[in-house]
Amino acid sequence: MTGVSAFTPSHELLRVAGLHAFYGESHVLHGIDLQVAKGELVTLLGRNGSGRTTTLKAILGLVGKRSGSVMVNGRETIGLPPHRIVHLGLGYCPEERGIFASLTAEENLLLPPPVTSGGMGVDELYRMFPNLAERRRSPGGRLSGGEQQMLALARILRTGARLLLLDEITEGLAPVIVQALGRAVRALKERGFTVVLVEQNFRFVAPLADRHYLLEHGRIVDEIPAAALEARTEQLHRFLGL
Amino acid sequence: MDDVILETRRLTKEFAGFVAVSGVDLRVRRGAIHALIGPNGAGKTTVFNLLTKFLEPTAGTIHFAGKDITRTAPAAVARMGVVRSFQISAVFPNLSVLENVRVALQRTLGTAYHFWRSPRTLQVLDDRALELLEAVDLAAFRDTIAVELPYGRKRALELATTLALDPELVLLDEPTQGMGHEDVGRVVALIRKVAARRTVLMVEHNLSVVADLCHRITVLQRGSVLAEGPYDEVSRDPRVLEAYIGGAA
Amino acid sequence: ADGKISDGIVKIGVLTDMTGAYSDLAGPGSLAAAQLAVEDFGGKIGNAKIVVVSADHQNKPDVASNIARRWIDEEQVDVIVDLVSSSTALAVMPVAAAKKRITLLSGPGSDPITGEKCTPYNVHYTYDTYAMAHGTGKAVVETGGKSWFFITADYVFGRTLEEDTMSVVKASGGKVLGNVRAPFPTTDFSSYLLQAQSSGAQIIGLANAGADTINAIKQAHEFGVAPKQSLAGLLVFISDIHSLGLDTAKGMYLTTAFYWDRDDASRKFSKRFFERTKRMPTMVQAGVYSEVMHYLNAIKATGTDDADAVMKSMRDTPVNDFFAKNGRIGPDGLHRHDMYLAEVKAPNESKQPWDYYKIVKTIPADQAFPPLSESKCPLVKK
Amino acid sequence: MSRDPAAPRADPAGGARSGATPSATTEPLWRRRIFWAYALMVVLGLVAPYVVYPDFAMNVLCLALFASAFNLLLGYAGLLSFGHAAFLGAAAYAAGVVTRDLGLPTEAGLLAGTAVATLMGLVFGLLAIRRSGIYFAMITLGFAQLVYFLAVQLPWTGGEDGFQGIPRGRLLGVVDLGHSFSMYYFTYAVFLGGFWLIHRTIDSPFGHVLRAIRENEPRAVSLGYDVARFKLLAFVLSAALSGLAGSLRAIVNQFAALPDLHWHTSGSVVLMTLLGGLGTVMGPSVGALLVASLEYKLASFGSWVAVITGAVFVASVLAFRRGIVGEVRALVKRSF
Amino acid sequence: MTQALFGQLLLGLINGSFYALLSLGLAIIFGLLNVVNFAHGALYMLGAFLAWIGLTRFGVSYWVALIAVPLVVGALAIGVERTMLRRLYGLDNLYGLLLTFGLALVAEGVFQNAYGISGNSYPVPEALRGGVRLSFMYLPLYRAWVVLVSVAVCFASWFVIERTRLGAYLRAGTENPHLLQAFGVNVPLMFTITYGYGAALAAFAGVMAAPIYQVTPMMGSSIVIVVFAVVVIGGMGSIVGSIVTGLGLGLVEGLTKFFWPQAASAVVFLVMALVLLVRPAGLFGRER
Ligand SMILES: Nc1ncnc2c1ncn2[C@@H]1O[C@H](COP(=O)(O)OP(=O)(O)OP(=O)(O)O)[C@@H](O)[C@H]1O
Ligand SMILES: Nc1ncnc2c1ncn2[C@@H]1O[C@H](COP(=O)(O)OP(=O)(O)OP(=O)(O)O)[C@@H](O)[C@H]1O
Ligand SMILES: [Mg+2]
Ligand SMILES: [Mg+2]
Repeated sequence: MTGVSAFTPSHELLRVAGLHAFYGESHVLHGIDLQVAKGELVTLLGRNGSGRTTTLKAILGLVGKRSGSVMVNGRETIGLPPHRIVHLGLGYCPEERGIFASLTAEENLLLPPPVTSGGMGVDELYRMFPNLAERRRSPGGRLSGGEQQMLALARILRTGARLLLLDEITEGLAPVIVQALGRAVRALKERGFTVVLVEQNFRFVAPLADRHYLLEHGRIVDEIPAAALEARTEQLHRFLGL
Repeated sequence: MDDVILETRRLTKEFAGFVAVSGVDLRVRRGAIHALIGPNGAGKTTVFNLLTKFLEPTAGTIHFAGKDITRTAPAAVARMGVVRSFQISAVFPNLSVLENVRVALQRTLGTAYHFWRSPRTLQVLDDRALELLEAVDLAAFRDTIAVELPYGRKRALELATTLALDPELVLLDEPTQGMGHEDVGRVVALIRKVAARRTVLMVEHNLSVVADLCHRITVLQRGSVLAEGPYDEVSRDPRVLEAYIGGAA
Repeated sequence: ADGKISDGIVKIGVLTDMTGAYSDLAGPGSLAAAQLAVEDFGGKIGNAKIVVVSADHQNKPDVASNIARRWIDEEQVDVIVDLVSSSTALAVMPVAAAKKRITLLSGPGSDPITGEKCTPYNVHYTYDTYAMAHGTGKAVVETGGKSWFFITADYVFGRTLEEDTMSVVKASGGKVLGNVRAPFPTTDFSSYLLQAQSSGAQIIGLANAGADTINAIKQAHEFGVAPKQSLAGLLVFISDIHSLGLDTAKGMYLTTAFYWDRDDASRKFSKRFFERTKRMPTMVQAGVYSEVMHYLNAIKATGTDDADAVMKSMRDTPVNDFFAKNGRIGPDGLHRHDMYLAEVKAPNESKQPWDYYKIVKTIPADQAFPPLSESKCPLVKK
Repeated sequence: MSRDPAAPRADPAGGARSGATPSATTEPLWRRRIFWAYALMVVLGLVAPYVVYPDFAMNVLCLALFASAFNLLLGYAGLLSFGHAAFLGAAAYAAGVVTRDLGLPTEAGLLAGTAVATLMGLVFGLLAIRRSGIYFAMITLGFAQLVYFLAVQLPWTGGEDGFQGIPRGRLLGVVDLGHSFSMYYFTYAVFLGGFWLIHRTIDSPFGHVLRAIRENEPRAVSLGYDVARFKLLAFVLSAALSGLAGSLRAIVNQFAALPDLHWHTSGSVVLMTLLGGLGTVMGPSVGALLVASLEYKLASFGSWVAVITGAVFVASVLAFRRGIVGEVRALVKRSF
Repeated sequence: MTQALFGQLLLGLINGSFYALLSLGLAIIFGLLNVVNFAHGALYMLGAFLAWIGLTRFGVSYWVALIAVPLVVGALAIGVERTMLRRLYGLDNLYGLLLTFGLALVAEGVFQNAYGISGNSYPVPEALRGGVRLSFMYLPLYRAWVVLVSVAVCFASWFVIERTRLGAYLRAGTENPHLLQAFGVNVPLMFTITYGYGAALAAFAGVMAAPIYQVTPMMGSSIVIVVFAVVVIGGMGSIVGSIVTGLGLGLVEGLTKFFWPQAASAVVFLVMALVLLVRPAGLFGRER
């Protein structure tokens, strides 16, 4: 396990406190508290509908209504519109991939404006995901599910975001690709990216993560550091219904 | 039982110069659970779309139960007994669970165009609809509006709706995608139950599900068939290992 | 007047287009004209008060006939005035006639109003298509415009106007070099004008109305039709000229039933009208004043508001006022009176606001309007 | 906004959907409410000519039928036609030709008008039904314009004069419809018939499939339903009933005229439906009553009809999309 | 005969350039905001009217109006977008259509009440008076100007949308505005500007039209339906489609006016029916 332990008082990149979120009239998050240090990789685990996606969206301000506190790099963002929050260095890879169907693969890749300097270059990304290079001129909507997933990840790596919010990036992908993604995420971590990962695929995240938050019904119910994982696997499996 | 229910010959689909499916010969035996796997973009969904006529093939033929269906309209293909599910869940969101299933059953009454008939004439279907809901553990939700169901239940509802048509051939596109583990188990059991009386062709990335369920596997890569055979054989094929499964599976 | 006036009130309903396509040539101005007439009459006949009500029919015949029915059944309206746009007029006439109420039309021009569709309780007061066609056609040929090309709005009104004018032009010794039927409505007339120009005709007859006429005139100016060719507008109101401006419209021929600056009487009325509305009256609005006056005089003369008696009196009495000379209302309801051929002045000839026309010719009533013997109205005994 | 087919589609019927269409088997309470609503409507209709002006009431009934037919298409099949005036108007002319020029009885006029509209619905539908959403709206608008231009130009329509002098005739050759009251009750009977048919259609086996198609079209296809045909049938039904309304109106008013065919009429039927409550059974009728009253009342006020109509449009889109009936229903549901 | 034909084609092109300008604005607004802007005709009318009011009340010249009026109308439209249209995003696009339809009624009604129906004349600007006598026709200078300017404006707009980054944002924003915003793009602002620009284009066309057509409150409502048909034929939302089809239909209409004038106003709709039979998504439209 590389990286920083959960309790090292390193620079804190994200601090969420008492976050509530609503879709219309339904109250989905009931006071989420979590912290992510710089260079850390944490996961949000939980069953379907436990509110993991919503947590990511709420951090970005993409839910109907939210309250509480979300500090990014020491800055309170609760009152900011999403496009301002992102410029604090966030990158978001959404659950349904969010590829723009009418833009070509390459236009999709080039679309997000840089949020900091130091994003990866297009060539580098094409080397990382060769399928994309091949399909660069196709409309995004015509890409296969897996191609779209790769594109969605590549897209935010280009912007120079240092805090990545990734939602189910292995969803619907062939095992080879999942492995490739695993390598990619590890590489990112080594380069100092901070990652919040939402995953179903526990096998995928277990070797990568520093810490795990467990969510249930819109609340954080537990926190498991990587070191304690072995000991608590049984409990975790029960929790996730594995 | 070497009875082929679905057969494609040289099935090909081009999109503006890009060949998504090229010369696929697929033979699905009656009563089998047949899996179509392959890396992303291999053309699996496209093959499904061709089989159900949501797309027109560029070349090649499709035969179902001995009949050439290459030029048949999508709804007609469905009426012949080829019914599909979608990669993204497909329910009628604002109908109740019962109504979802009933809409599928309704076709059997032959009154779908009868705009002058009373809704009461549909009540005869309720028993059968409940039976189907029972089979997928949804009977308790009969009056819930479908959109309010959790994801896994939606897939179950979709399956019930598919079964309502009593199809000969069921096409399932990633039936376990996006499901929690408990739901996966339920769906696998369900598919097995379903397959007892019919043929299933499914696309699936979850190899444990494939290994568990499927009698025969076709691996697609870049639009062509890479390998075909039973799971054990295919999963050891070095080409498949390289192109799809990877080292660690 | 000894209580022979039903319910002791004479109620005049001005039913017109307050906002739509005809609101400038009729509309609020028609209402003002009717009110002026009532004031001038003294506001009373004997003990009976005269009241004016008004409504906007929005050019929709269903709205018009509904209002007419309600007015007659529930509000005891005695006479319905103006009814600009022939579809509303034709819709209201039978409703009123069935209930023995009088309609005094000033705005519409359609011939069937006093032809196949005539009613015994209707007066068609100001102009009709025939008058416009015959007036302009004959008079222009006589002043030297021998060869014609028509730009015609392709619907019943336009075609009637075109055919009538053509036959008059031919009968008066002119030639028709061609025509083009433009869909109605049309905003761009350039290609039709091009065809008219290449025909080489002296006169381009515009068998259309309203916005179509205005755009055609405007674009004729743009494409340099003058001075080689002149326009003849077959249905043009002074409000149209006002909005076009003299520079654009100059030199055009048109027929009108009324021009404000024709004599002292017309000037006197028009000044007062202008004070009210800040516009000079169109022939339709002047017609409304005149017909209301004629109607009130008939009640006064007969002492009753009974429709049959009033109609008889109106027919028997000739009209001679600032509006009409030698006016007579026939059994078909058509008011035959003198019409005038006018030429639009050039900007330098115009001395004051609204000084737009030179009256070139007076067209006597018997030439302007169809003779009774040719009437298609079943009420006319031949 | 999103074109992702998986995204929940924004719902043109607003709150009309969830719960508004209970499974017929489970809610006797709902049935009873509908019964009372019907009863109230029937009674109101019976006494109406004694309260309001019969000719006005007849026009409202015709418009209400028109709007209900339109609602069948928009509210239940999710298809916005912006050319429905074509059916109303063409049927009116057809009824006029049959009764005035051919001298056939009133009933024949209604049949002819309905038949013409049905046929037109079939032709337009075959061409337009392949597209949905805004395309469909624009295409129907285009076709309606064609019909309008035809009516302007054809010699027998009377062009701008309108098609005047349509006789009301006698019902079954006996009852004189020239009389306001007999005409009213005849109109009312036709209205009730049409209204009942629409209501029945919505709830029928056909209506159920239609709703399923609106909810998820590819899924309906994969269940073996030929969706184009269902939409076409809905379109033709709606056209036919609009035609019935149009021919009835021609006989009531005794003329047919160009404004019936104008695209403003197509807009106005949308307004009625929206104002009353899209996708509700009663809404369109309420809306028709309101819009007609508005036009009627504003007539004596003079000049601001267009402005006020426009403002009502804006207000109902911004503030109460569910329409009057929809809002009332939501209110009732919330408070119980 | 061929000479006359030339003339007709040229005139057709001139009309076509109006269609192109208007349909371009409509297509942009539809393509990006998914709003069918029924108020487009009213904005066109507003453009012409403001030019006229400017000239007669304040002595604002044509040249100033050509720039200023689109700005004013654009600003007005931005107000509409901020206060009303914005609240309808995410709903069925039917509501946008109905809202703008209502707004069009209001605008036309207000101007009718204020200025009457017959309208007013706007003089051709001094510098563009007169014309040239070509071998086949007399071409007013002003009309030549109209074609040149419209084509230039259309091309510039097309370039921005299809070939620049801003354009890519706009197209992406149509599909999934929330996500685009999650990438750090100020989407609400983008939408506002887009609507303002589309409206400004309409107003620009209005100013251009003022010297040719009578400036009346209803001038937009007759043209807007034709322009809708143009957009449908071109393929809704397709920028190239709307420009090419606009010009092309102008030509077709020109020919019809020559060979079969009665059908001139119907021909657009006939073409629409034909095109949709063969290509349901329109000439340049993508099947969705
Ligand atoms: N747009 C929405 N409107 C209303 N409720 C929503 C919406 N999106 C999610 N929810 C509800 O919020 C809850 C949390 O959803 P969320 O998507 O965050 O779950 P998740 O943990 O990411 O699960 P999944 O595995 O399904 O992605 C669920 O109950 C869901 O039904
Ligand atoms: N309509 C289309 N136009 C152009 N290309 C298409 C179209 N549909 C699919 N493709 C391309 O065809 C290839 C096969 O796509 P398909 O969706 O069938 O893949 P798949 O095997 O289902 O992949 P996944 O497992 O990721 O869903 C992909 O490269 C895709 O980009
Ligand atoms: Mg999720
Ligand atoms: Mg797929």
